[in-house]
Amino acid sequence: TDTTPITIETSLPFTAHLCDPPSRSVESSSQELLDFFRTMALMRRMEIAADSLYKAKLIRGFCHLYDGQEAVAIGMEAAITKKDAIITAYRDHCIFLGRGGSLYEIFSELMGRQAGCSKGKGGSMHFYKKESSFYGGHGIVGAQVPLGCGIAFAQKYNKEEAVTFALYGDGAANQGQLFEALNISALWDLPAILVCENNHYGMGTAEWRASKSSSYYKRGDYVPGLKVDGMDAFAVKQACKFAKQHALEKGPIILEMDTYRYHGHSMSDPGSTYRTRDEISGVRQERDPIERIKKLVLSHDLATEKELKDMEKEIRKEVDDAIAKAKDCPMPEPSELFTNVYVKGYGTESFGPDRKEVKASLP
Amino acid sequence: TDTTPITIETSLPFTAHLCDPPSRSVESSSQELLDFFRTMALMRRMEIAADSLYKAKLIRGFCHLYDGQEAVAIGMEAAITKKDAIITAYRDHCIFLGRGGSLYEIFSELMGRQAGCSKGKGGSMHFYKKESSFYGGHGIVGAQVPLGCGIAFAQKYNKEEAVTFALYGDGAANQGQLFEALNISALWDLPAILVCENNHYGMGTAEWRASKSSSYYKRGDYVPGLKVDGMDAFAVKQACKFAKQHALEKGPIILEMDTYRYHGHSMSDPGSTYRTRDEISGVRQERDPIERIKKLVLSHDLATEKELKDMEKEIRKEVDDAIAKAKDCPMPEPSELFTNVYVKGYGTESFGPDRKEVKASLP
Amino acid sequence: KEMTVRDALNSAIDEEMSADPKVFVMGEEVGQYQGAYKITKGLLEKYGPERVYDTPITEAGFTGIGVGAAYAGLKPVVEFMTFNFSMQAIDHIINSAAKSNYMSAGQINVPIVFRGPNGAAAGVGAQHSQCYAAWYASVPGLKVLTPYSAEDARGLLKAAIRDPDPVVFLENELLYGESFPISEEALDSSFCLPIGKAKIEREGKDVTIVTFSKMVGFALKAAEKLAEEGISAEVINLRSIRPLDRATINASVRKTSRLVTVEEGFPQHGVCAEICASVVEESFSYLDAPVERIAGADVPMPYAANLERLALPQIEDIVRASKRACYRSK
Amino acid sequence: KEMTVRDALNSAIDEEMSADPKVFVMGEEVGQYQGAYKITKGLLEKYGPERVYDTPITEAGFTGIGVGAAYAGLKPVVEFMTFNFSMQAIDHIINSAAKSNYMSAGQINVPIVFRGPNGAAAGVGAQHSQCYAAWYASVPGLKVLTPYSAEDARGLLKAAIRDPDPVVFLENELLYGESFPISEEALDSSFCLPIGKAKIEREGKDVTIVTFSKMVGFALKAAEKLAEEGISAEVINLRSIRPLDRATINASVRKTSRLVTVEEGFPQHGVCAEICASVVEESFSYLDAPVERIAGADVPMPYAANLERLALPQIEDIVRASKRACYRSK
Ligand SMILES: Cc1ncc(C[n+]2csc(CCOP(=O)(O)OP(=O)(O)O)c2C)c(N)n1
Ligand SMILES: Cc1ncc(C[n+]2csc(CCOP(=O)(O)OP(=O)(O)O)c2C)c(N)n1
Ligand SMILES: [Mg+2]
Ligand SMILES: [Mg+2]
Repeated sequence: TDTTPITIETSLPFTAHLCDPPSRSVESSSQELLDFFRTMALMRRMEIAADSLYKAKLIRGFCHLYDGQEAVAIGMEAAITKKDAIITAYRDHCIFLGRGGSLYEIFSELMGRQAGCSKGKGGSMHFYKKESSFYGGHGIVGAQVPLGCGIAFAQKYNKEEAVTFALYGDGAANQGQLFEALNISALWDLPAILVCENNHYGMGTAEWRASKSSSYYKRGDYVPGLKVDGMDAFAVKQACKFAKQHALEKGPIILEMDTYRYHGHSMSDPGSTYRTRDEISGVRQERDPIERIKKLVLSHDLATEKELKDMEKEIRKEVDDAIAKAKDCPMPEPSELFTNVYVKGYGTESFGPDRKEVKASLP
Repeated sequence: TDTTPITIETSLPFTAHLCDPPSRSVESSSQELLDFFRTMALMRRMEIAADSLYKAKLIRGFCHLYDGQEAVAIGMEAAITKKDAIITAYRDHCIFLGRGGSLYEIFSELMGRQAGCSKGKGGSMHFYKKESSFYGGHGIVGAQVPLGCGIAFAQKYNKEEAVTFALYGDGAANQGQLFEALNISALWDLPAILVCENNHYGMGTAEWRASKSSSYYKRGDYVPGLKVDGMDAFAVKQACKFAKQHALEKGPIILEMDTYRYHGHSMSDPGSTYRTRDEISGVRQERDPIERIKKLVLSHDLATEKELKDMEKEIRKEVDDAIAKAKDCPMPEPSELFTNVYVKGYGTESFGPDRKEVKASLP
Repeated sequence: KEMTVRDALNSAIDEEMSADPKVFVMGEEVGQYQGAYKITKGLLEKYGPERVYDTPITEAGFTGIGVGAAYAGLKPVVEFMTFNFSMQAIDHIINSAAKSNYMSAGQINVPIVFRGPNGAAAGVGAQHSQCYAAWYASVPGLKVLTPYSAEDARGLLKAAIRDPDPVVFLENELLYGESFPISEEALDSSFCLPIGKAKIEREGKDVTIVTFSKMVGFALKAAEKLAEEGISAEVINLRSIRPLDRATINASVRKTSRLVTVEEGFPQHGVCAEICASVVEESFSYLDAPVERIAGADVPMPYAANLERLALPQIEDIVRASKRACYRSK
Repeated sequence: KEMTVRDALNSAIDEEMSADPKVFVMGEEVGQYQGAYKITKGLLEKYGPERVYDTPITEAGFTGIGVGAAYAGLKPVVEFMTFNFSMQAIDHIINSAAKSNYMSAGQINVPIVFRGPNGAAAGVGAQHSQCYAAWYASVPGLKVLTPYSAEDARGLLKAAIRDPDPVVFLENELLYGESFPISEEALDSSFCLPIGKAKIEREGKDVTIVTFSKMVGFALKAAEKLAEEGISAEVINLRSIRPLDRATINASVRKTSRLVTVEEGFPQHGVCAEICASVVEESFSYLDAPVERIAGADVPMPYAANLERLALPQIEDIVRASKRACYRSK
């Protein structure tokens, strides 16, 4: 692998609140650039495939796609280690992939199969990978932020020199529990990094209709913050590195990632009633996070257009294969209905809908 | 009554956040000065009497006293009308008195008697006087703030040109629902005035141990705020006047009242384990809100020391009489157990502990 | 004539808004987006932003504001996108809304409606599938309504909005699109159903099936199957969980001597348990068989389709339990 | 030897903190103030601020932080000053704590204890008197414990802290100062009581009285009075509401054929209702009389002393109901 150092300038300067912003020059390597391209393209392809599976009724319920926001997942992952923890909301497929999860686990979970990362019991919104410090996958808007601060609490308690990134949306940014958790984190100097993925809409509500102040990086008041171009993976990487250092030394910090979701909020939302098609295509043309990396790859002569096309073909096949395999995977055993309710069930009885017909002794 | 105008200078300048502070010169009159003295002395005496009644076991449960903080109740009331609404937490006796409630209703409620302002059903924390827009009396820390914003919502909805003052403590100031309500109030330009009565302790916790930033007047971030000497009734009056104007024209504003409670948090708290006796006596000597008014009365030759002493004697009698009367007042009728559960009970059955013995048809 | 539950709810709100200027609507996405499930469709356009409020995603804050507005005499209709999110605001529903009239000895009544989809939808997993009927219905000061049909939806929602007390109005997402026959009477803008009264959806003499919301449909289907086997089941649609119509339930059981209770929520301390207790208290000597209970499985809701099915009551569960109650095997 | 419930709780936390460095305490006023009810007295001094955390008055925030810490393997003991305030944090207890192990198929277990006084104290009014036993015990994924005596308090709290699952631990303020005899065994630091097992506090043969927490004391006093009148009552202290020890309850009822259930909380969908349902389901044919229920009155808690007394179960209510169950009048 080619690890020749490359320095890349972020597209935009950082805007800082109560801190000095990091440099715009980001250290990278040819390998990293190519990796960024590949992983982001994989994420994109995966989400598009999930869309099709949903339309084919193979995925049920809610399904929130991440396409458009890939640079956040990628840049964050590039700045940290697997000892650093991540927690997010329901838009969690790509974060899970970034933490080392496999396509097979993802598609199996989405289709409710045994091999799913939550054995089919969680569904789209509830992915986890504890071994690489990914704590989910949460369905209640805002709840993951105090939870993330709690993980940071444990890291500090255990003197682990690691930090936690708690991701939330611009809609979630108004949730009171976020302010409560921030105050406690600041009082206790927890290594918590609050990452506001500002994709400018919470479901169908534009940020300015939900937030009196949409300067999310400043909403911590007494907590420092940084506004970051969330469509630029290198800006994200730089900001996350900076934030990690800050969090370890001084406690919590907020990163506002200016980003965009191409899809509707979830599958029932066409995503086009509260914003114009022009707005969406404008972002695609001017700010697409993959295109940006692609241009860098080409301008640094790290690959040809052809090679990138081939890579994309490969990715497509990888995704198709994973889907095919997942489709073959069986649904969970009926007995799984009663597992994992508790770690220790003490052998007490649990019941199905007709308790005289279906009963289980909890392990 | 002597309504000769008098201008009084506030003890300290106001500190402003995102607004221009009001003038330090406050318009008053001899009558108002004397009224302030009388009402505050009455409040003080009433709370001391409640303390004794509690110790005599005539008051049960929680009982939160207001002595030390009287200037807030008085100054606020002097700036507004009874169409303007007030809502507060459990430390509500003096607010109720300020809104026109009687000592008899107060002591009756405290002792759980029929003539209580809540017919003995609410208790110390749950006083209300809807006819003069006093909405309670709430036991859950912070809950009264969104409720108050809701009352402000109704005022705006009904085009009433009135505002709502929602009072909360320095401890409550960290509650997430406060930030949620503030954001909504700012988005909707509600005439809500959030009054943080910063008495520097939430139960046994000093403000700096509970709040990373104890600049409560700035905690609204994008919402303007004013820091006020809450021991100076005229500063409070000026600030509330200013805030009312602001709220009607521009929406929410925060007033931080720098004040102090002399008593422990509630009756089980001696109030001396987490602060020094010196601190308490220092405030009493240097900042007591009644002493300040007394000095003004004397320096303006509105009454002699002797006249004020007589007034205090009168007040003492007034309080004693009300207590005697309240002690004679009977407890609620047993049938009251089942009234007021609903406005409309549709005649459905409700039950006592033994439903085969005690049943009621709800009116 | 037919009407969907969605249209029934929508028209009920519309009519009450038009009848009473104090009625207004608030919640997430209720205005410009027309409601996450389109229950509030068209209201923003018709009544404007002074009557229809899109809120930020801050349930505690906006619920508190709604309750405060009700203190001051307005009549808010507060939508929770689903009742799962009402947990963020539950303190206001219980402590600020349910208890105020009592604590103030009648000074502060709270004419508010909290509404939205409750219980299991399809494939939405553990955090989005809980039924809150038993929780809310345990609290004196609240009224808790659970419509099944379009007529229920219209009649109960209109009654809820007119009611001077706080009402928790539990809808079911999977019923929104269902069509039901609807009478002329029920279409009239004066139409209201009485709060606290159950409806006998089908008369029968061998066994009483008591349930609410979506499960009423299942119970009716079960009753048909039972009829084929010669068992005549009476199906009671509770409509109101609080007040609970103990009289109607007990009268039916005194007639049939057998009781099957059905709910989708968790079983322990659920609606079924209360119905059983009520019948045991009032009609013990009439019971010819143990009371049967069919409820959601005692586990968090799994996502996988097969497990989800196992976690929820099915028509055959109701049939089986009814036969057991009648001492018929298979 | 005697011990107060307060000392039992305090020593249980102390011993578990000393045994396991992952155990820590958090809550409002638990440190420097020694606890609003002094349950955590001395812990800050002994274990320092890295094990004992005073939190701001922000239940949602600190509960979420506690649950997050448990996700990461710590063992938080979270105090709610009273369980009334747990409503502000209930979403984290239900959605973040109870359901995580299931949703993650066993990846994220949540070894946390939520504890504090629950239910009615004396004269604290409607917002500070609610019992949450039935609500929490309805939720799969939670364990819900309700100690009565000092032995219960020690044995159950130690078991709760060691347990790998989320435990809701409901204490009673009015019991804190009560002294109970305590055995040497129960004083040993290895002492633990089994979760999910009820205790027969008094054996009897004529009627079974099932209850928990403070009402166990009332039931025992009622049993004494009943004994004077020749009725032998068996008193069951549930100790655990979830898992519910259906076996012990049913075995007792099969012996006595009569059941009286007692709780302080609201009656509808309460703990009593579930016990009734369980016995009707499993032991219907053994029942010789309707199941009797004694519970809190179906009203918000009034402040006035006389009304408060009428709103709560009294010993004479239990006696009366037991006699009714035995078909004895007066
Ligand atoms: C407490 C709560 N309220 C409402 C919802 C329904 N809901 C799910 S996602 C969402 C919008 C969130 O927007 P944002 O925080 O900006 O995140 P994004 O979806 O844009 O990533 C809403 C309202 C929920 N899941 N939880
Ligand atoms: C949500 C909630 N948590 C905890 C409590 C217990 N409690 C009552 S008052 C209080 C302290 C509040 O302090 P502050 O807001 O400063 O008001 P003050 O008493 O000083 O007026 C606490 C912790 C409560 N009533 N509600
Ligand atoms: Mg968003
Ligand atoms: Mg204070």
